[in-house]
Amino acid sequence: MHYSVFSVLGQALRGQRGWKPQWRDAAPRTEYDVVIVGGGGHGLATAYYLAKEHGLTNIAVLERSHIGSGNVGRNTTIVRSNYGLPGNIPFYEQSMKLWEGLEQDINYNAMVSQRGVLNLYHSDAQRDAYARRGNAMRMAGIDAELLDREGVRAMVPFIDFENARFPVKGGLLQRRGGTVRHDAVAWGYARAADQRGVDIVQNCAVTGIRRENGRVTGVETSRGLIRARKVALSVAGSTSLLAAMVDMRLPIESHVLQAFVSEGVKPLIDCVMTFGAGHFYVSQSDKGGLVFGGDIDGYNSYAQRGNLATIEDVMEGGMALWPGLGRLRLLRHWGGVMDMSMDGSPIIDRTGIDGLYLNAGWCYGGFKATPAAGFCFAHLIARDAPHPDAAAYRLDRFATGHLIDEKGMGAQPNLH
Amino acid sequence: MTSAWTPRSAWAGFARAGRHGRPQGEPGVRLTLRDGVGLATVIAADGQEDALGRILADRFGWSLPGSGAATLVGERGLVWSAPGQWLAVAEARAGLQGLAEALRGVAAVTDQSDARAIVRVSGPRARGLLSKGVAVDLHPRAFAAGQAAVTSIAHIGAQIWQRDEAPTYDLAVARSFAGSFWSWLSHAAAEFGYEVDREAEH
Amino acid sequence: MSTITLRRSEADSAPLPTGRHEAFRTASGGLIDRRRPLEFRFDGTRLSGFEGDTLASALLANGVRLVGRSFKYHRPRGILSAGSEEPNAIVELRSGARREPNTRATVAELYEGLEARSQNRWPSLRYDALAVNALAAPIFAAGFYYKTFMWPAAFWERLYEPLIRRAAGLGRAAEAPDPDTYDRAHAFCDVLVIGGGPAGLSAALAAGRSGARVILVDEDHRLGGRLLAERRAVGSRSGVDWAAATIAELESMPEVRILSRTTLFGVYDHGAYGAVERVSDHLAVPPAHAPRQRLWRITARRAVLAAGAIERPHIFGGNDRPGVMLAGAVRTYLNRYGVLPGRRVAIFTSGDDGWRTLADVAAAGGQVVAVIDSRPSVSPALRREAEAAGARVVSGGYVAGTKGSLALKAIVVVDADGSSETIACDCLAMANGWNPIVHLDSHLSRRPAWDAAIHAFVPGTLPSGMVAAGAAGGRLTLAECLETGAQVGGEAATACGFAAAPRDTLGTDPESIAHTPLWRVAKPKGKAFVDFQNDVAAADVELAHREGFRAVEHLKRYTTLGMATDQGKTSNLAGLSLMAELTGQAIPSVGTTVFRPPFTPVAIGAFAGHHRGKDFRAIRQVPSHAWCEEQGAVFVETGLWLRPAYFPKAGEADWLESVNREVDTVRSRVGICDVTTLGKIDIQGRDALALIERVCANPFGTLPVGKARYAVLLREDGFVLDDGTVARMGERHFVMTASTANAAKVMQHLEFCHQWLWPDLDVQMVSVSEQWAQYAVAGPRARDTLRGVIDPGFDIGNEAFPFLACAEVTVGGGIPARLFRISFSGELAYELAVPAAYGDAAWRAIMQAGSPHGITAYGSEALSVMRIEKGHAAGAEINGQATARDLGLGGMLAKKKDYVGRLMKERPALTDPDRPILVGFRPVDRAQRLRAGAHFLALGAGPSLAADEGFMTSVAHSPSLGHWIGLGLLRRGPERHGERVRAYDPVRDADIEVEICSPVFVDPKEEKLRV
Amino acid sequence: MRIRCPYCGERDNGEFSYLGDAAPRRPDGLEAQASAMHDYVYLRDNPAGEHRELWYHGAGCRSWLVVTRDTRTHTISDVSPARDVARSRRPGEAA
Repeated sequence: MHYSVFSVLGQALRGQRGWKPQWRDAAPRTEYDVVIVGGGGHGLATAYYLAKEHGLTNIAVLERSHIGSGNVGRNTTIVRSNYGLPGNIPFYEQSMKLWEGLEQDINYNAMVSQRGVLNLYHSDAQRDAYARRGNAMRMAGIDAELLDREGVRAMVPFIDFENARFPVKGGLLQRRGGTVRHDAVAWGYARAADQRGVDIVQNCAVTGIRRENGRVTGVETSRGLIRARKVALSVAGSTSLLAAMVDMRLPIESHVLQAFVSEGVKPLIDCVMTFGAGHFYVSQSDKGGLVFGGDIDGYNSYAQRGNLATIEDVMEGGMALWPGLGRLRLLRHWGGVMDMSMDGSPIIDRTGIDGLYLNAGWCYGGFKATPAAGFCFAHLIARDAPHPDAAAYRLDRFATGHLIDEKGMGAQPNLH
Repeated sequence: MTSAWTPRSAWAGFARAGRHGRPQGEPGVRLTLRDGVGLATVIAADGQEDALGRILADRFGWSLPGSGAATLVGERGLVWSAPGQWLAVAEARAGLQGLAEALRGVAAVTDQSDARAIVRVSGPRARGLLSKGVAVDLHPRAFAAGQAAVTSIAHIGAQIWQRDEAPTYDLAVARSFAGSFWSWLSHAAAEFGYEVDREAEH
Repeated sequence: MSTITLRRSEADSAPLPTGRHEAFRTASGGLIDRRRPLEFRFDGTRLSGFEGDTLASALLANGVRLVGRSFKYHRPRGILSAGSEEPNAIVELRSGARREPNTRATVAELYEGLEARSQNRWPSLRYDALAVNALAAPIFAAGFYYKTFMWPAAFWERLYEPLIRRAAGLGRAAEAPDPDTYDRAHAFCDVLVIGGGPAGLSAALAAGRSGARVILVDEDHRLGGRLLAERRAVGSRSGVDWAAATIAELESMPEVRILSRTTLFGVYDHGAYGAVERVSDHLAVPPAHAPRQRLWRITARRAVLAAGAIERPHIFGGNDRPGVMLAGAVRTYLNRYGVLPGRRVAIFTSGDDGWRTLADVAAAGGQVVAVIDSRPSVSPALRREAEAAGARVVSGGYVAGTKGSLALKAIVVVDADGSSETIACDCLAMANGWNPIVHLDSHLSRRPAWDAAIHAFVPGTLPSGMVAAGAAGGRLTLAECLETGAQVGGEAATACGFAAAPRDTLGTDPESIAHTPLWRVAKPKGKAFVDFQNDVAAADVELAHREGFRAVEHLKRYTTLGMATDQGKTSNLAGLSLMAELTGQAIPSVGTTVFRPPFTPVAIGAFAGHHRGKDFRAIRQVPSHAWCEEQGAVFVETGLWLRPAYFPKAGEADWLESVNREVDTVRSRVGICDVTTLGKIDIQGRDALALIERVCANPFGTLPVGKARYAVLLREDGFVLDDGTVARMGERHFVMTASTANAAKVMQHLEFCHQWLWPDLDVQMVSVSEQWAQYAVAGPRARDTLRGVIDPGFDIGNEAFPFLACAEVTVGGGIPARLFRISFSGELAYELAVPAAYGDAAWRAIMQAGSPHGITAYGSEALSVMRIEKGHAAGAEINGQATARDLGLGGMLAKKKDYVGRLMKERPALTDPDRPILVGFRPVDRAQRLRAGAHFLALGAGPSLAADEGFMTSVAHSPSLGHWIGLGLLRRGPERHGERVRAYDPVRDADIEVEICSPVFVDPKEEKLRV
Repeated sequence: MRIRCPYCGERDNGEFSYLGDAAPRRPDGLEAQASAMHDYVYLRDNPAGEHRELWYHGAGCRSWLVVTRDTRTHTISDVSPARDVARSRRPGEAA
């Protein structure tokens, strides 16, 4: 059923009784051309673009729980393409362009809101680092503006300009950045992929990966053996566990990142803002809650929850930046498990095993990458060659030294 | 030392003598500024801990405290800092003269007399005050006179040792942090009312 | 949606009571202090109450039922509950910078002068323009926005989203910085008891009597829980008296700490708990020196969950109308607050427990008009009780709908035969069973279990050390609460090594909790709400089911059920029960939502405590700080340090003029700079040199005693970690310096290398960064200056103390000091380290000694200018992405030893000759300014990533050369001296031509350094 | 999270900083191979379950510690001084 204001009005008159399931809850068949493991945003987007761009429809997306139950539904909804290194820039910009046309493409309102992403700086050195980044963005045709203190004040007059421990001196602004309603991305891609014939199989956990003669032949699941010519892993957070099924060790650790939402209030802030001197970033959801976060907890974890030390750290950052937040109440905090890679950048590549493809290592940047990750991963799976925009995300870059280390933190995942 | 140079208190510019915070009743907390204390880090060479203990006992009359302990007689003695490492304390820096020579080959001795800002905390609400910053259980069943901890208070590294059951504590933080530490201390103590013994020397 | 209808009902047009006129206050009774009347305002109207009231009880006493408007449809809402689960009665409390949106009236304690306003309405609560949304309700079904507002794309940000955002949100947050302060504190105990009701009090008493250290936490200002709300007997006393006696005994125990007004909001790993104490929220403003709230971090060996249970509403048409309340809340208002929530009360119950309301209403002087029990049969005893009170009994029936516009006027009752009638009433008490509070149990990812006996989730497997008691554990009767509380409290103490005292055996009056929940009524009349605050109706759950959103998390996210400020405390199970019915499953098969912390919303300020404003992070001051302040220095934040950046003098137009003067003075005469911020590490021991050899990439084996050497440290991945110097003070004694930014990181790295990589090395390391004040004295007259402070007898002449020499000296008449002849500026220079307490005196002495030589103090700006003039890499170049080779340091790396980073730096991409390498730049037009962050492009090349050849890392205006200079990383830079490239800086609208040159701009032959 | 430092006792995890898996062993010496160093620096088992990992008690006694912790539940079963662990391992053996 096509979604539009007319269908909504029509259904309103019929007591909403005519709506159909947004995607089929498919039972797994015994064989597919491509099996995508992971029904998160990336896996569903991959299925959609495999179908749409490459005409492959004999595809299953296997999800151990229900779709969208991982990081696509646990993040702080920020999208941006303000990266500084050539390995990242074209990829994230492609993602941003796909976001800009996504809703019309998949006929689903994911509330892509290009309200601007503002990164604050507090020293000359930080300003110059942002200038370096902004200039690289501009060279790639991406919008970037370096604001001075007054420019920042015009956007966010309520932050602390008078008594700050680390005074705000300006900011790097990407106006095209913003937020997207996270759950809707998973649901919208699921619906669009389903309409093109993709099987979305929920409650289907992969327990093994079958190989014959160095080639993948299928996956063992909680719902039986499923044969496949190609198997694509898109299970950020759990990548190492799947890789271990084929004895593969990866440059990845799983870490917990917490996220926070306040009670809903009337509009306070119109952009996404990042504090450059503390671990804090914030935006406001359309429903009114401030959505914010900070650093990862910093230890390996699969537990989807964090601890008080990080919570206090995030709130201190919030209060330091925006002292009016004091009486606003924290409503809920939760955690997601990240694939933290060794250089802070993702991997979209073939593996040493024919027919096994890897989309992993997204750190805390996976949500904004969803459309391009799906698009480029689909390209890799369909053509057995990397998409040019994701060509730098090779698995062997740690051996060759072609690292993509935006923060310069080296081989320590919890510092990226 | 016969220098004409005068040392500056680590608390100079921050601590003010007198009664502060809640004005009613007796002060809940008394703060005593401690300047000019002699401090040195003593780190045992590998395998020399026993020898170190013997020399300290024989020459200085000190016993080497175990993990989380402090052995002080009056204002002198040792505070455990880390495995194989202690902070030697004396009422004045001259009080540690001869320590390095006596321990040569057995332990590395490093003067730290200037590295810390020290304040003595006492009064009926001393524990309540410290519980606002110290994430270590200071209840008498868990932490008594003669115990010590290295921890952090208000994001500032701190070493704390309990002197008596009153209780009285000595608190040491890195010198450059003195101002911010005082900001926390005075904020946390205000609720109880506190008294500072004297003006810090400029 | 073009017509705005303002609807007004006749019955509601009576003026609101003003002044002291608490028409619904009972003549006596309740736990309020009738000797202490209080005045307050709601939406500007003056009202009155008593100490001990909540805002909600006081509003009800004054006959105010309409308290707020709902989120989406702006439906009138009243007071549902009497506790922290309240979804409807949420208001803005206080005003100005203290405005607190979304405050639950049911837990806000009344104080003199309290001001509250209703929210999410315009222009007023009674005439809310957006109430028209209710007319459009058929359109605003769950998830409708995912299906529309897509065309044209640009309209989302410009039109749709701003409209939606303005309509959404409930209260208005304060717009000014929070004027109150917050505290954080730590507490430790053997047994933590969460909840001060009958189970919690019993548990605390049992544990406390054993001598264990006990902390009892309760969110209410008065302990007792439901004992305060019910007319019950414990032993020979009333429940209230028993609670008071128990509290008195607990208060007499030295090892028991009672934290009332304190919400245990989160359970974290390893026995760590978060709680927030509302120290001053019951007052108009916090008293002087007291915080508004205090965040407690509690560490407990054992915890007893005795948080109680929350009553379930019924799902029927118009169940959100003001006047429809939970039956337990009705009893709370009657018994605890002496308030009649209505004069004509109807009871809608699915269990025996709801019948308690009957007697309580009658005792308080109200009239129960009807009891509708959804169970097919009602015991004769209950029926008799109803008849005696003059109430009708409808068994096997249900309430289908409600009437009234802004407050309840009547209910529509359907009897067992299906015929309906309207019964007039102004209050409906609903009793549909109780849900144990399993929120805290699930914070550590534990799932609750279904208890068929009470038709509710109860704690499943609890984390070790945690145990539930009373209603929180599914033991709903008072007798069970007392019994299990005492039992688990004693056991928890025993587990901590204390001998539990024998338990009191306490009888209670009989009670029955038999009930058969009615998950929803068969044929509701009107919208039947599941989640009140988020306006999620039963029809929305049906729609979610129809569209495939059947998993619990899908249901929640698609409909927003359970996502309002109450986090679904009264709605989660209702949603599950509907989905279970729709999918034909049992409730536990549908799943459980994972409850996240905090249990109730917590002020962000409480988490931050003292750490805001200037106290966000500690400030580290340099030893010369006082002098610098006296001189009017401009300071700059460098990590935690506050460093003097420059020292403006009268008549200087701007910072550049000051910095130029400072640089000129150093280069021509002498200057002093505080470099205490560098990390300084004493390294001693038999294997000190061996450790240094392994952590430094350049060789140190040949370093003699009395000499220092530049040191470069790599990370194991081959990139530069930091640089500094290593000075050999003795055969087995070295001092290593690290950069200001990396001091702590380098210390940690050395400890790692020593303790983990090479544990057999016999090394003693300690930071001496705080012990020594360290000053760079630089310039042609540096030696002359220092001779004025270094004690006679130390020869610091060029021969005795050449470049890179180091020694222990004394200064100022016998004060021990360390002297290093090292130079960051390229001038004849020394670094003098003196004990930090003498730092201020030493600085003043050097200024005095240098005065005849024209000394200047210089700050971090001049320091930076001079290091750029000399081409020294610093933080902008050592950025974690550069190799030693990139920085022109490749030649100094050791060939014949293993060291950290040796192998990984040889990876192909890191030895690619095409990598950007450090070179110098000057503007072709010398009048032009350079800027760091500009990228390099070949002349004539258009801007693109492919054409990018590197970037400018650092720039300075060189007074020595009279123009701007820069350092940068450029592809094959060293091969291209003399060539010109574009420095492209579009974010600052700059694009200039620069010439590539050596990074050493001043004194390339180092003639000044060694004189 | 609370970590029981063998020297200082139980402390909040905020006092510690984390490095990662304690299993990889640095290939020491001039004869070490680049591929072995690559594996040491970059590859991790990253198990869901028991994990031996390095923590640094930076705000306390500055000891490096080997903590055995379940990454699914955060339950800690052992904390040992890293230097003791390192000294007891044999050449070539993982920690």
